[in-house]
Amino acid sequence: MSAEVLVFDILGAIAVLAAAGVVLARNPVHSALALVVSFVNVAAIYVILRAEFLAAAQIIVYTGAILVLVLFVIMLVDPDNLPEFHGGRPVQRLLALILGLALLGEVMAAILTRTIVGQPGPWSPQAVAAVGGNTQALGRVLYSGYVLPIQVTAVLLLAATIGALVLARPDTPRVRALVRDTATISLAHPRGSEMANGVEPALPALAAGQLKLEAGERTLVMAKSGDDFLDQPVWGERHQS
Amino acid sequence: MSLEITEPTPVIISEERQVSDTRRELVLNMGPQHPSTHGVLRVRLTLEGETITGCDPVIGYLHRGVEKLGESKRYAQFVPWTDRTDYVAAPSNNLGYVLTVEKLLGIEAPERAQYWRMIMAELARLASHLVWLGTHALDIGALSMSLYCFREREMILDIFEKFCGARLTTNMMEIGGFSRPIPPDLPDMIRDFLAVFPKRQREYEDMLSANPIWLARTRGVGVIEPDVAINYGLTGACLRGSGVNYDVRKAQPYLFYDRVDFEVPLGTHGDVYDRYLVRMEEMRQSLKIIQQCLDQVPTDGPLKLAESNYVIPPHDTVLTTAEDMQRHFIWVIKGFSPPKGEVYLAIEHSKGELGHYIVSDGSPIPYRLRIRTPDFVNLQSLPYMAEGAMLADVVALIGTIDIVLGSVDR
Amino acid sequence: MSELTATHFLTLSAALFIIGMLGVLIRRNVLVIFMCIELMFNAVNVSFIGFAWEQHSLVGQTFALFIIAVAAAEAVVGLGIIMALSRRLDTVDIDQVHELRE
Amino acid sequence: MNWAAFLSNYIFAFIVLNVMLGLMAYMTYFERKVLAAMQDRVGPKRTGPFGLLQPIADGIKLLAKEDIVPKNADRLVFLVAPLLSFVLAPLSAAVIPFGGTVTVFGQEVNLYVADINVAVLYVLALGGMGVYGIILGGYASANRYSLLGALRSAAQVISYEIVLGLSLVGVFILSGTLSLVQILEAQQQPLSFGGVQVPNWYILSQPLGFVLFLIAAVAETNRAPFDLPEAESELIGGFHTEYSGFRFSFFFLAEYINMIAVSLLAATLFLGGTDGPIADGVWWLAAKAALFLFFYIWLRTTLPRFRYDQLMGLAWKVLLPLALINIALTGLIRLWGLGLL
Amino acid sequence: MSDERQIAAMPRPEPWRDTGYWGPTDPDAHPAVRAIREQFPDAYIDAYSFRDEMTVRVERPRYRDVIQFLRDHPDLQYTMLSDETAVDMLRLRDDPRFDVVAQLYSLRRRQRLRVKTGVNDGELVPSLVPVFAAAGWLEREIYDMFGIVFEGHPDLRRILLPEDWDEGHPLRKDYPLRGYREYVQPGFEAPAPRVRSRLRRP
Repeated sequence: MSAEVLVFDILGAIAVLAAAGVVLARNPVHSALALVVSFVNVAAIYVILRAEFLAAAQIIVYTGAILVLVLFVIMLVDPDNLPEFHGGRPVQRLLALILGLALLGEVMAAILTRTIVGQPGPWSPQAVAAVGGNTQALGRVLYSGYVLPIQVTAVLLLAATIGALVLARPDTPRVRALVRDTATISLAHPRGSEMANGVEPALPALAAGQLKLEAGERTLVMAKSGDDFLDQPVWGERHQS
Repeated sequence: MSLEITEPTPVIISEERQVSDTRRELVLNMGPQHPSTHGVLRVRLTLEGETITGCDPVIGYLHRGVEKLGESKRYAQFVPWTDRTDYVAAPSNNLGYVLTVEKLLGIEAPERAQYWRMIMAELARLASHLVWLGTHALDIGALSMSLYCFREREMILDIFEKFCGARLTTNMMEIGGFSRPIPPDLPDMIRDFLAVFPKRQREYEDMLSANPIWLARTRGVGVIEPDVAINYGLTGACLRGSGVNYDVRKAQPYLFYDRVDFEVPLGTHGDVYDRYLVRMEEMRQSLKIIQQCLDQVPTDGPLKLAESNYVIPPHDTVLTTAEDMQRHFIWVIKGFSPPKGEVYLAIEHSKGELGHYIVSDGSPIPYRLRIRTPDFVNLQSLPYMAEGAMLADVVALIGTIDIVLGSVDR
Repeated sequence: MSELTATHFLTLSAALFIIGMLGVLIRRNVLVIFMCIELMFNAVNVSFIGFAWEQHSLVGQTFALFIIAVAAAEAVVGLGIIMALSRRLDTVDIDQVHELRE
Repeated sequence: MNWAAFLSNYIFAFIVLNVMLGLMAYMTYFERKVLAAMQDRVGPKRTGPFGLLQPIADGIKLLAKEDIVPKNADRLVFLVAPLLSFVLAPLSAAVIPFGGTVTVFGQEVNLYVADINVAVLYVLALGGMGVYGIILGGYASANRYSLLGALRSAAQVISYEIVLGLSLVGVFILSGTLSLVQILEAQQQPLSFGGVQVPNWYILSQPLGFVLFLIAAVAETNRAPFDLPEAESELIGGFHTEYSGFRFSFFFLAEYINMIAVSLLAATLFLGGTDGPIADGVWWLAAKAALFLFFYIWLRTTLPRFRYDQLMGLAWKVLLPLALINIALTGLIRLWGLGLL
Repeated sequence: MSDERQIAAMPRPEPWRDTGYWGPTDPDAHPAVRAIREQFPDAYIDAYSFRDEMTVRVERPRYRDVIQFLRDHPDLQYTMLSDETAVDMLRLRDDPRFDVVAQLYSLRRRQRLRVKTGVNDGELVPSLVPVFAAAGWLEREIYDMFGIVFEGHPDLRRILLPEDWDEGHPLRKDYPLRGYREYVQPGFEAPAPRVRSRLRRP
């Protein structure tokens, strides 16, 4: 029982138990947690299988992004009105269990009686180390034989992002300008507003709201005496002396 | 024409209402104990996601019934109460009340006293603006600003302490002038402050005025158009930020503001950033005013209108002359009886127009004493500014109105 | 079984795959089903990398990388659909989603 | 298995971890002192000489404080969440090279805990996992607002994690490796421009990458202008409002360890970790990391806080495009360099 | 020496120097008073000045119309409502018990004016909110302190006192200074002993 196998068995066992936990947990957040544990253990197994880059990628992409998104959705969807545990009719659960075990039996049979086909590939561990490590080797392989699939994946990811944006946008764009019904009178316009009958005053001088924010800072207008600017308050950028 | 008064809704911390099939609205309570509500102000916000759809400020947690008390105290006894309304700029409150009573009595303090009153009022404006700047910047995140502002404010409070013995509740202004002599080294102390402060203020502006994050948090936030500001009765920097030129010191000068040369800053966009610029400029103008007052104030001359019976006779002559002792005795026991009539006088307080309306029925106790504080009226514009704003902006909006709950609730 | 051989990771992969499949069949909460699909993706990755390790060739690892990319894209769109679904029907119970059925 | 190598490595790792925890404690003291100095006041000086025992005092205080667990909180998750962010934080110090190899008592000891091929990715992965501490902390405290606050903080961390990763790609292109030890060696060969010996620190060849990394690092650790959770707890409720006592301090201290770890990383990646003009050594690394820590505190005292939408807008609309441009430029320069060879 | 003789001996207060801040002190010469007299002959009661301040009394039903007229009048332009308050005239006169007082200010002409109207308990005063948004809280405070109800006010409820305050309106003259009942401070059985103040009300 070499150390490698022992560690592999432990990690594998935890991964499988965690996976079972995902299925059996009552609260989806607990199942998400179990999934995190399972993914981390699988990442550790990748390291044993000398695929460090993929281990890091797995943690960054799967646990770091996808599962976080799933947790977001679980929490935004108001986690307390959840369908009851398991949900399936008992008979359905039992049937699924039997089906699963049967499938497991078949696959195990296939695994044990298989014969290795084809000769080993060029990337033996020594060759990988010579190149400088798993990342460098993977980079060479990817960008020599698989450049096209990378471009296709890039397009796929772009399409997915756009799809997500479309789905997540609120249905009706929120009306930004709230209608404000304040009684507005105008200093410069003697007639003022007839608030009683809701006539909106014509404010030629003060087109309120069209506010242009220039990039630089602002200068204040200094009034020398109490009489300056009484006809026309300094408003808008007209007064940028 | 019956008008049923709406049943007061029970106080609920927060609840979510399903407004329509897709929009969920959240009612949120902010305050009254809240780090950035400048005292005990409570704001009920209705939120839709991040934007505010409704804002209802609830005040009254610091209501002490100052106006009711005013109807049971003699004119001179009420002065200490005026410190407690806006506890950040106490000399200005004293000045407002004392000037109104002097107008009712038809008397005027001697020239030297009026100059010293102007100096103390402008120092109070500086102290109030420093508290505003410190807390406003702290709410938006600049931690150190409050430390620097309060360091400068200490210098002003030391001047107050040397002048009248108290730092905060100054109770320094009396009807008819000052009864205690001016400490001889006070003018030099003020001149030192005038020499140091401009450099410190440039430090504040280096930190904030051109800071992109500060600009992002303040520009275009809480915009008030000039006619809306006038309609809401806003005064002080809130009104001048929108470009309306109304400063009581220029519009209806009192004391010797017409002998002093200073300018009134006006904003052009009426947002939080403009009000910030206006108040910073006001501080510089106050320095100019204090400097000119220090130069123009006569070094000797009476500080107290001694000959009028409305005024308590000066201490030194009370013990020597019989007539003053008798007047002192009557003044203390029965107080003075002003003529019947009503008076309203407004001064330019650091937060806006502080007006006192006194109705006198001829008795030594005012019949009605109404204090029009600027914060109370300015705070009405918070719902107008908050609608459509983001939640994180509420702290900036409360800061830009510059409220002190003592004078809002009275 | 002293030395690490292919059967180890293949059994692990099979076990994970079957658990994932059972989860998809049994559970009614669409989010848990989604997680079980991720589990199945992972199982496939394990076997790919296992063979890459055994065959001394990196082709398996490149495939695993592509699977991760595809799984990410699928997750994004899948969750988008789930969000839109739950916002309208206000439920995440897969059985109640049968508008298209009648 | 030569046990001697394993043992020496284990001891070195033990030393690094404890130094990190010690540094974390005294980072709180350092921050309060520098903050005070910048704000014209003195800072803690009552506990012990110059207030040096302040961190211990804080620790005891937090231990003694009552540890409240909300009634309908999810107990297990509530307890695990702070541990998650606290434990993950110091792990990223494992890949940082504190020096070359040193012979101690005849035993060959290399001054780094592990030289893994994907060191920087490992650090990014830890950053990715750190988000769980925030989300689960917000979820477990069963309070609607801390949940919303947690989701917003998590969204911030994820957005800036992408910018963090992309800003480092420039360095990988130049150094050709992800392992920090090799990146350190690549930075130690001085370049000579017309006889002038210029250290090949990546800050000189990757200025944009450096700036982007710094901004993203500050946002990643929820510090200074990006300290939304702190402001959140003022307005609605950040993810750690329901925590109290020592459990709260886990979140609080995790922030400091993250700061130290990121400062060490920045020093190694951009300022040539232990490489210095005169005698190379770990003190250079310490000096550079201290520089970054001072920068953190300096930001905190001066800059106001971003609003949430501005913060996210900055990440996606400004920093991300800049990072991509930086990668493209570095790639072109690298090709131009190779092409001409 | 009885105090009447004492007061008589006091010097006559010389009239307040004429600052012109409130316009001419002679009611007939004041433009606002003349405009109101000719525009609202029935609503105008009288106008008087004390010190340099000009006060106009108008009938209650036309209160809002007069103020809106003063605001919109091209020459007067009293565009700002500085303050609106009330005075309980319980002992000074009997007919209208309260006075609602509006202090107006003309930004354009830099002049103030005071408009007063009498109100009895239970009568409705036309609210100024449609004319000046500033009146919103000012009138809520008047209602809170005096119990005067304003007709047309969008949201008339107590502002300073707690919403469920059921002990009347404090600023009324018949409301005792210390309120109707003692509030026991939490943690103390009996309220603090009260010190009879020897202040004799005239």
